[in-house]
Amino acid sequence: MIYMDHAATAPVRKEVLEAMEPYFTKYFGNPSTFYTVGREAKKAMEESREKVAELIGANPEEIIFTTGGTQSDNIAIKGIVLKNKNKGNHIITSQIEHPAVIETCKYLEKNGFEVTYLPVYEEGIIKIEDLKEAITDKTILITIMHVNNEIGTIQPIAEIGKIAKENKIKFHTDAVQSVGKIPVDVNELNVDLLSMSGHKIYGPKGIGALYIRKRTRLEPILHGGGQEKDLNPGTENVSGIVGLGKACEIAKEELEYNQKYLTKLRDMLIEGILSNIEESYLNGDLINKVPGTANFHFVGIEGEGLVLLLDGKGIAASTGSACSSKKLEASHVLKAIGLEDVDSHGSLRLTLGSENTEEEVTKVIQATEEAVKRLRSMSSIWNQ
Amino acid sequence: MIYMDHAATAPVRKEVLEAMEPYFTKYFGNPSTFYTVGREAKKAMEESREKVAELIGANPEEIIFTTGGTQSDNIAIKGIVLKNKNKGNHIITSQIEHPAVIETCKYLEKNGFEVTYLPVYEEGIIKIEDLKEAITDKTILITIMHVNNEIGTIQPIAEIGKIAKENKIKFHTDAVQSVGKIPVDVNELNVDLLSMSGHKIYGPKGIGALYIRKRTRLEPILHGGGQEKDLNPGTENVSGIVGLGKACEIAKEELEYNQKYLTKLRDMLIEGILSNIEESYLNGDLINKVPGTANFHFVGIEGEGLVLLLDGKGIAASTGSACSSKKLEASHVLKAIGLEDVDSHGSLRLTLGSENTEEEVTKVIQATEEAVKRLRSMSSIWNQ
Amino acid sequence: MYTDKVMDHFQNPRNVGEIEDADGIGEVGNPTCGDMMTIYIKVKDDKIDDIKFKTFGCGAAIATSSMITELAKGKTVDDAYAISRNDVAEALNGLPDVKMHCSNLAADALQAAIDNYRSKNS
Ligand SMILES: Cc1ncc(COP(=O)(O)O)c(C=O)c1O
Ligand SMILES: Cc1ncc(COP(=O)(O)O)c(C=O)c1O
Ligand code: FES
Ligand code: FES
Repeated sequence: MIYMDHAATAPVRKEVLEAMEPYFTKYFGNPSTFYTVGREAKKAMEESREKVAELIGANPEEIIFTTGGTQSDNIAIKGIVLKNKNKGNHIITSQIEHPAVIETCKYLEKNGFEVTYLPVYEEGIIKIEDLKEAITDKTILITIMHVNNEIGTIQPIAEIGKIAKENKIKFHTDAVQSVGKIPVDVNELNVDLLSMSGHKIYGPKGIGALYIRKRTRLEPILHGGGQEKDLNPGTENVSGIVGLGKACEIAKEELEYNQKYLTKLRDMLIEGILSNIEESYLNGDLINKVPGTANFHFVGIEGEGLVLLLDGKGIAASTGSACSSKKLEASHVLKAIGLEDVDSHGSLRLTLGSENTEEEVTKVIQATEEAVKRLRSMSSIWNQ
Repeated sequence: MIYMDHAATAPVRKEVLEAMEPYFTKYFGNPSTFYTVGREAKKAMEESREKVAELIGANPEEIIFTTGGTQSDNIAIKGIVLKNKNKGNHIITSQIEHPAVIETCKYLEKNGFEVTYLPVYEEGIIKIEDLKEAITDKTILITIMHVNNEIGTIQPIAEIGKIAKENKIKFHTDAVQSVGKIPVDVNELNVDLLSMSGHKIYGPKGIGALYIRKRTRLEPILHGGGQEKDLNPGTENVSGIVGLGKACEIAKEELEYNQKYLTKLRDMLIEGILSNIEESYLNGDLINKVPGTANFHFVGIEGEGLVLLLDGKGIAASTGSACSSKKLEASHVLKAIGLEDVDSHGSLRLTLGSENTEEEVTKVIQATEEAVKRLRSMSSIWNQ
Repeated sequence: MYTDKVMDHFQNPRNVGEIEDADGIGEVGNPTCGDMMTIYIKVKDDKIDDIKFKTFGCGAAIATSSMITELAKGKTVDDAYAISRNDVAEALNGLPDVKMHCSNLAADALQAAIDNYRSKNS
């Protein structure tokens, strides 16, 4: 298999699984207990917290473990606005957030909050002017993702954070797609809250973290035994936490190398596809982009068929096509960058990981070319 | 190590870990994707759902996966009352629920709901009469745990369920401590919702399930990409789900044997402790009790010291003493069954698992006897 | 949770017991709160010549009792009286935040014993 859907999820690294294993069977204690096997679990958890903190330039006390990116987003956004609802009811976000943020905002809209969804234009990047204009004296939260999961564009987080700070507005960023892929430092980025997820960085699924800057208060949305500063109660997923820590440690070590390597592979991929396949286009900005992501559209074909043909050749890739989604709606991200529905239907997302090779890239270019040709040959809207 | 704190957590069974492993590295796909490696993950998830359903007599479509018992309780309780808030605002629960239920109820009390906490008397069991009296035309939810985590008493769930049904009130039970330990059948028990957790039944931590009877509607408390019927959004913890399924399968196979075996071990333990240690008492009803649990109190000593001394001899056990809790409050459960604070301070909970042996029980009785003697010899309130 | 020093004093407490003909006895705490400490002192030439304790309480309560008897032994009555809860906690290489009150208890018990001694000898 050639796996090129790393924005969806990544395999757990061998070293990560090895680090986790003792915590299933040997050091299996409940970290809330104070006998030896519980203390071992607790200790591992705290070491992991340090590793997570280190990757993003935070203090360990500013990290809580969560059950993934979605929970981090929910805890952060609802936590801030419910805590500050007496100060105002306005939230600013972007049109291309992940559903974990968008659906949370929509839910809050039904409950008395007002939300501004900033446009991102053809490049897939918000304009600072728009942000400044959107701020009112009722604004209590800005939540803008660092890197988009479909087109890979990078938002000007540090700049947004500066403006948020000047206006004394709390600032959250969904960094699920940036942590471990580009340098992320909570202080350079001026963020108060930052969400991350384990399975996007070769850690396990079902584990994530939320950075909460010191003295930032959140209203809990889940209630129970008080774990993770009362914000994520329940017996801690110790093996998952250990896995996340190990994944962060490795990500830090390999960050520089991977950035270069993945940029090279991606550029090769883009160059190969655009030059070999006629009427093929890149979606979103090329420059402000995370190294491993490339999103294309091919005129005259439909993405689901493309993904299935590639799968037949052992290639895992993704599409923003409505036909492949449960709700038969086209990608809101491709729509936001101005793609017509008919074009977003012909979209293909390829997201690279460090285990991909040049040889694989070559194969994928060739397979995509063939598949597009084949689909076009039976397409009613393709005429050459 | 002799581990006798199975109500806190249990080690992951070898077979469970083996079942999980391929889903970290080989079938690592995101179950929402539709290429091969994603479909494999999805398939494993659905097989696991069947196994969970089978253990509790449910249909697979009635099971959603959660991140543990705490999240199941939160999703169920808040989900029902928020969905039905136009019908009433009254909730009935018991005084001995787990914090995941009690803290959720307290939070709801702050938000316009009224909660009745039924007493449990010396036996640790609610009285059906009290329940009947508590019901009003505003009651929208009854949530009563199946088995208590501290003293192991079993509540008359089927009977409660019948009354709930007659009164058209939704009924949730926290069955985290009963599933896999005594027979649990959602239809015999007349429950609409039932919470369970993986790590209490030799599955992994950070995974659980919620049974939701067909046509029972819940308001989601977490928002995102729509996974698990919109109730637990986020990329699914596939390996955890597979582990939970395997744990349920094993629990079902071994249920009958373990019930007998653990009852025998527990009775040996109770007999040994009560007859060898003067001024020692059993907390909670002896008859309506889950097989593996025994909770004692010893006059004149404090439980934290006892747990530490036992730990020094390689024995893992637990206490309900205030001094061992973060908030320095004595166990609300021991209080509810009428223990004076000074007695609850001297409590010890031993909870057995299938890997415990008679030899271990003998050792624990002896070690407890010695530790109690030692602590009494330095106690200012013990005079013999 | 506990430092090695705390565990040592908990597992091998020094000066456990009672002094039959004590010059001062200090009793503090409340069994309802889970802690109850009694300190017995014997004074000779204005110095703590012998000291013993009995404690009902958590690991930290026992360890702080044990430690304060070590700190006090041989000190003048005034110096012993001046031992603070921080002195006890520090001598144990620290205590968890929630357990600081246990070291308070030990200092209070010793002071109560000295008060009792002084009231009998003034
Ligand atoms: C940008 C972004 N945010 C949030 C999430 C949700 O993370 P998780 O699947 O860990 O809940 C994802 C991935 O699914 C993502 O790409
Ligand atoms: C009765 C009961 N309910 C709920 C829970 C919470 O489960 P979890 O730790 O999986 O969140 C537990 C155990 O901690 C429990 O014993
Ligand atoms: S063409 Fe069939 S779902 Fe879109
Ligand atoms: S005696 Fe209760 S906490 Fe120390």
